[in-house]
Amino acid sequence: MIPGASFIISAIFVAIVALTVVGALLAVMSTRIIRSVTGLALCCVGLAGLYYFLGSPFLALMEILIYVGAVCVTIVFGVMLSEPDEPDPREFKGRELAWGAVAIAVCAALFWAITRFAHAGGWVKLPAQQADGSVRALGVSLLTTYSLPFELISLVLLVAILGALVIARGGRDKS
Amino acid sequence: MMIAAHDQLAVYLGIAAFLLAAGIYGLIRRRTFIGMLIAGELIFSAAALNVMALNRFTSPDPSVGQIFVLFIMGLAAAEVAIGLSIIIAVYRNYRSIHSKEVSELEG
Amino acid sequence: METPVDTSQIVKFAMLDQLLDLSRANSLWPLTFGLACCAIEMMAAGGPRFDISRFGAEVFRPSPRQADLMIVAGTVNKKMAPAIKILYDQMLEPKWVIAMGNCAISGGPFVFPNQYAVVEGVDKLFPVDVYIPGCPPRPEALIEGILTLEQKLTGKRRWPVVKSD
Amino acid sequence: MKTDILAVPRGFWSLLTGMRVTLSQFFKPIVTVQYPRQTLKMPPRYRGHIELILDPETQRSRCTACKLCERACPSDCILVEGAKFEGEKKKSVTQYELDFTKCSLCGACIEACPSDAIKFSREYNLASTSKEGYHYDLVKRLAEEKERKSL
Amino acid sequence: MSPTLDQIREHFSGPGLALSVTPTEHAAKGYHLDVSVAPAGIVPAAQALYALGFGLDAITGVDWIAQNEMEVVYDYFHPASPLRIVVRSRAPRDNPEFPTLSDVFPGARWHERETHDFFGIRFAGHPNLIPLLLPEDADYHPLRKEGAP
Amino acid sequence: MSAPLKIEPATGSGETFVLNLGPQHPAAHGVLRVKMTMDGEYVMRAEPVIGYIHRMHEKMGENRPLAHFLPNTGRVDYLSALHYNHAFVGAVERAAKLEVPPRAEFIRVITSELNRISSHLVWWSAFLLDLGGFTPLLYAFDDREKILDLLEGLTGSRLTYCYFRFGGVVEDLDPGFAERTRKFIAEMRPRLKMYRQLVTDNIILRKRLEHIGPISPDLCLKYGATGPVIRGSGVSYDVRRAEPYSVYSQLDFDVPTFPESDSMARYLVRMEEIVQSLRIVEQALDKLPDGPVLGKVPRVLKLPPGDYCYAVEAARGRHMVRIVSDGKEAAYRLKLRTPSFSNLSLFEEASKGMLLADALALMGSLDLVIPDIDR
Amino acid sequence: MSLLSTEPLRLLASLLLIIAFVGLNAAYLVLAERKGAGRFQNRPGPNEAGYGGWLQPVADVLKLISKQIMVPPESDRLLFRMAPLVVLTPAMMCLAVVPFSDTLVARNVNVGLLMVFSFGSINVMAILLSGWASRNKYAIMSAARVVSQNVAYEIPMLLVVITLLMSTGTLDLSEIIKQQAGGFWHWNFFRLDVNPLAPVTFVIFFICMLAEANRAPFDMAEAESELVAGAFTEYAGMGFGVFFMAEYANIVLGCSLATVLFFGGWQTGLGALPASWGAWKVLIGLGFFLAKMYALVFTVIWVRWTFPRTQFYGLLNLSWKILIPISLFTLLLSSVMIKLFA
Repeated sequence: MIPGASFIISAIFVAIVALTVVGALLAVMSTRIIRSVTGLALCCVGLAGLYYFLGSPFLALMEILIYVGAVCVTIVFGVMLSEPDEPDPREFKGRELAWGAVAIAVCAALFWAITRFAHAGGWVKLPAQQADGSVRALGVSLLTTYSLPFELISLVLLVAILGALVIARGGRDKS
Repeated sequence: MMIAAHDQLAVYLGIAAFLLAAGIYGLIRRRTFIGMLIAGELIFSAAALNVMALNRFTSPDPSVGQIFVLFIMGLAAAEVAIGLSIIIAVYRNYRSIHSKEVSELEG
Repeated sequence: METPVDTSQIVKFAMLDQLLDLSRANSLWPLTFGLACCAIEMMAAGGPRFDISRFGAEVFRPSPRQADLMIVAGTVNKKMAPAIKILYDQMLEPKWVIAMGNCAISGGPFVFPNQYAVVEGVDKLFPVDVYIPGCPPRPEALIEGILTLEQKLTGKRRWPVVKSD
Repeated sequence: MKTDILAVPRGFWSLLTGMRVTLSQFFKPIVTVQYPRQTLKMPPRYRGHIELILDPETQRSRCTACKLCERACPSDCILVEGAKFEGEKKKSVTQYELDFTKCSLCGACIEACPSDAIKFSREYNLASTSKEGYHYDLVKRLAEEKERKSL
Repeated sequence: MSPTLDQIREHFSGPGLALSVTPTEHAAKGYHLDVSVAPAGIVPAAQALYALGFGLDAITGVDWIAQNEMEVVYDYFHPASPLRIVVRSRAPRDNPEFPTLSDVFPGARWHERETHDFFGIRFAGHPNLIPLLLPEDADYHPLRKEGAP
Repeated sequence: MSAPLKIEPATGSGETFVLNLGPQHPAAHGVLRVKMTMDGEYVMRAEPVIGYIHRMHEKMGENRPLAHFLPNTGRVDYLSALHYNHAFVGAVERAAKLEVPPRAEFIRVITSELNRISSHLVWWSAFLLDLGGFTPLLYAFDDREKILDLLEGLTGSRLTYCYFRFGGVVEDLDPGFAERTRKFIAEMRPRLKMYRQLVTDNIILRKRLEHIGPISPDLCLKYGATGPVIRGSGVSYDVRRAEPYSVYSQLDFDVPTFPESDSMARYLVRMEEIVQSLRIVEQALDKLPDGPVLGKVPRVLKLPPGDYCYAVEAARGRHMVRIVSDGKEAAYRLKLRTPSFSNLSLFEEASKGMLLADALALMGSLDLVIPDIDR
Repeated sequence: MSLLSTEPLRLLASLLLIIAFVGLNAAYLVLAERKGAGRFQNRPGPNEAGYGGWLQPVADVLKLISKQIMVPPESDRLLFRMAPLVVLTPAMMCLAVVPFSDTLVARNVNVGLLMVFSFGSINVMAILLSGWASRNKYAIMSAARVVSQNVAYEIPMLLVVITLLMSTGTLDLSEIIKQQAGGFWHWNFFRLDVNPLAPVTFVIFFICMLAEANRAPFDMAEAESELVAGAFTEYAGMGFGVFFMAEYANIVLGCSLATVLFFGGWQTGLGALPASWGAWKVLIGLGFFLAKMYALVFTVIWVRWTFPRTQFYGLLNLSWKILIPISLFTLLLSSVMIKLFA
């Protein structure tokens, strides 16, 4: 290993975490809806990086493919069709602060719990897994152990597609 | 050997918690359906990240978590499709997707 | 609209300035913008017989934001004048204008006492760098105009001067 | 149905035919006349701006300042003045100004000229950074031409 | 299919429809029939010609300043037969108003707008008689013979 | 009789928006502005706004002596300048009862038809440019240069010819013109075959034009659309046949019509017209008589009072010049009836409910020259 | 840490190399396109800037850089500036997994193919953003078109790739190339025994690639005659230049992918090279790879200068009514063949 490699890796990790956090903040804080979609996309790219660090390049790529390539694009399309910008946030200043405080409180509580739990050695840390990112194992278990959920998910997707079609078309009062 | 940040479960859980909080905040704060949908996606992501992290550090089988996350992604995609179609249908009828206005128009 | 940046103020190095001028002169992207008869000769100049692309000037950009050169090819009338002014303003610095044809230079044959429609020369609307007379000028004249513009930019002419017989 | 299915390969074939055409052009020589390096020869009837003809016998213009061209011009771009010099039967031109920026190259002046004193020049590649140069003083140009010829 | 000249003349021979119907030499004038109508007769004439299969060629105005009248000239062509009809009508110059043809020939809308641009002739019933060729705020009628616009 | 088109303001349903095409837009072929009310990609209403290159031709016709107006005619529709020359000198000759020598008439026909070909080639290339095909433009311009060479050798100019005169033409054919023209015709025919292979048969082009923008014969009559537009609706109307002028009655040619009425039909009409024009030029060269090219014309030309029309089949359709004379040197009223004006006026009705790309294809198939509309 | 490369520096270096490759490619492919267009049209193309026009890209780039920078006042400034960055990165990331020759690959990922597709999907997002951020009607229409088009063409593209994957059984690009070793009849394009419609598969792939890269005849995004300059209408100077670059980077990527998937990547097609040639083998492989890739790039240029643009709905119809059925059919056919004969 080249000296400094671990430093570079850490730097990359920090950058990815920053991307996730900034993306999430952008997604919920910005007034313009198109920016929050962009925030979501950034956040998903960051998440993909996290999945990569968690030993699953496959998931990382799927995250990008599904979230950035499909979900975000679909949402932008929805934005184009209805063009919704958030109402002026100043109207809700008071409530805004209140809910912000609640969110911070939840966040803080969770952080506290996690840190306490971690310090208490709550998790049994296993040795690093043999995760080579191979898709084969994934595929095999999808078609054996998890075949029922797999089928269910495909059913859900099918129903979702059909439902989306029916709902979106049904709303059209004039043809 | 120094333990790098990316090798710690708590870091991932912390990020997931942050995403969850952000998602909840957005869900409450947003006035439009699309904004809520985005916040919802964040919550999904938080869950997925949690599952993945726990799987990576505590489970012997590497594929369980991945499959779970895949399912979550599938559900999220389905949710977005349905959600958007509802939004478009609502927009067609009410010319607005602000949740408050829509509920007022109903009454 | 932001104020145009005078790049020569930022870049003080003579060498670099010259290099930039040379680059600009060799990459004049005209605005896709034809008015009348001369526009056809402008197209002909892009055609295979004359091929304006040899000077890197065949990239006709339909958006004024990406264009460097406005070739006013034809008559400008009073109804069109505000629109053409907007187009000129939308182009970004550095930008140049070629008035192609007699109409663009002075209103050409459409000028008569008490005329009510024609702008008598586009230089009344915005500064013009090169004038190409003719009704319409031949495509060679347009190419010559681009060479003249290059000469104006870089201060020297890289091509032989053609004397008509 | 059958025609629908056949339409796909047929359409594809038409695309291939088109590509064959462009490819065959790819290998043909270029037709460009690369202007400043190569030039086209203007035809004898080419119409540039007008010019006074230098009469090879008398070494001066044949123009008698009859102003027919001035009157024939649709766009009023010609201004002729003449004067009668001592010992000459006809007037001769002292001033012949052409505002080329208004000219439409119709040739009416040349057709109107009774003494064949003007012709179309063959300048086809004019371009300049100022428009003042297109107000030609044809008498001066004639004098310059005479000087060039005599050299 | 295609109408003959006599048929058309017959159409205009009814009382009150045309003021005068003059056959002309095509070689000398460029049209076959010169019909003069009162402003009220413009639309019936157009309807009759449309029923016979004629198309609207052009509408133009003429400013007869000496007679203090404004004339509008309607040209019709026939796609199948070599026939060209001219219908003309006059109104006093200080109040030039004619009925619009746009209900019979929608193509007349532009011609009428142009004629309004040039002469200030009004066409009653025209859906939007705004300047066509002149700038939107133009208040002059350049082809009127009073002189400069 | 169909119901007339109602003009109504675009309703503010919220889903439509106004797209302002032009006055500078690549598909507008000059300075045409089209106010398009769009519903997504669909054109709800497309209202052409013209006058951006109005050049007062009619005013000049009344201010200038007839001979001084002649150069203007070549600038109304610069792509078929000679037809416009022809209509104007024809009207003057008709009014003044001038004799035109037969050789001049044949030369007029030859040059006019060459001009028609070059005009159609420009249309073809510009149309394909609208459709996104760039290379055909270059091929067509290459062929067009050959025609321009022929005409430049003859007339001295490339585009805005001022070649016809009252009573004939300025100058006789230049030496070698006939041979060069025959050579050009021989070269042009294989090129047309190439055009067909490259473009006309192309599936993408066919998909883009077939069944797009139908214009019924009735619509043509209501709006006065002529030329390839009406012939593309299956109506065999051609001024060269309907009101034979010059020596067209002595020449054998077909008037191509296509009953499909769509953009493809108009496309095919023009392509076929190029073939017919080549035929006409060939015949006219064969029949070209000897003799003078300019008849006797009085020095100061004054027309007898009256109202005179002369129509020609220009490249875009019926072009008519009406001269109302009061016996003076200049016309009392000069009306130019231009084909593009009428052809464009039907665009608003014909483009209703079309996709933007199709509407632009329809506009291209009308073959517009904007100064011809605005005059 | 087996997943994180042990050599991040090497990765950085190769990224730099790729950026240089993409930049040079973009610049000189523009020149090649302009000169190629000239040749197709019987004219020389740019030839006055430098000897034979070789400095033309330099002039263009310098000019674009020195052009005034302006963000339109109505636009969304942040997104407007971000879009050019977003559009270029995915193509570069994808090129990192393309094996240009034996062992000459920036980062061999065993899910390389998936990586190309997932990052490729970001491209849509970028054009969408640029179009939306410009707040220009043409740009927004163009953005909407791009989305429908790319979504429609991703499906047949994935279907034909899946058809291929059934026979290769791996997502690893290097592995896919190694499977095509030997004579050229081992290339997937000629593997009629596995997929009798293999050439059709390639044609579909090629068409989809053109559509995904927004190239003529599918250049809906920048349909000049309709939408002025489409999503890029408001971009000027280098911002526009980056979109230009990204277009060519996408073409290079698409053609590289086609080379890898169908034409054996760096395989010579003449059988294995002698082992004694050592490092030369890598270079020869690179040569073959580039030759095949640029031949495909030439075809892309050739197609552009031949056809008119398709109409938008015709384009969607082509995908939904022709390409998807055919690719589904090839998928079925090929799975049957594999089940029966393999």
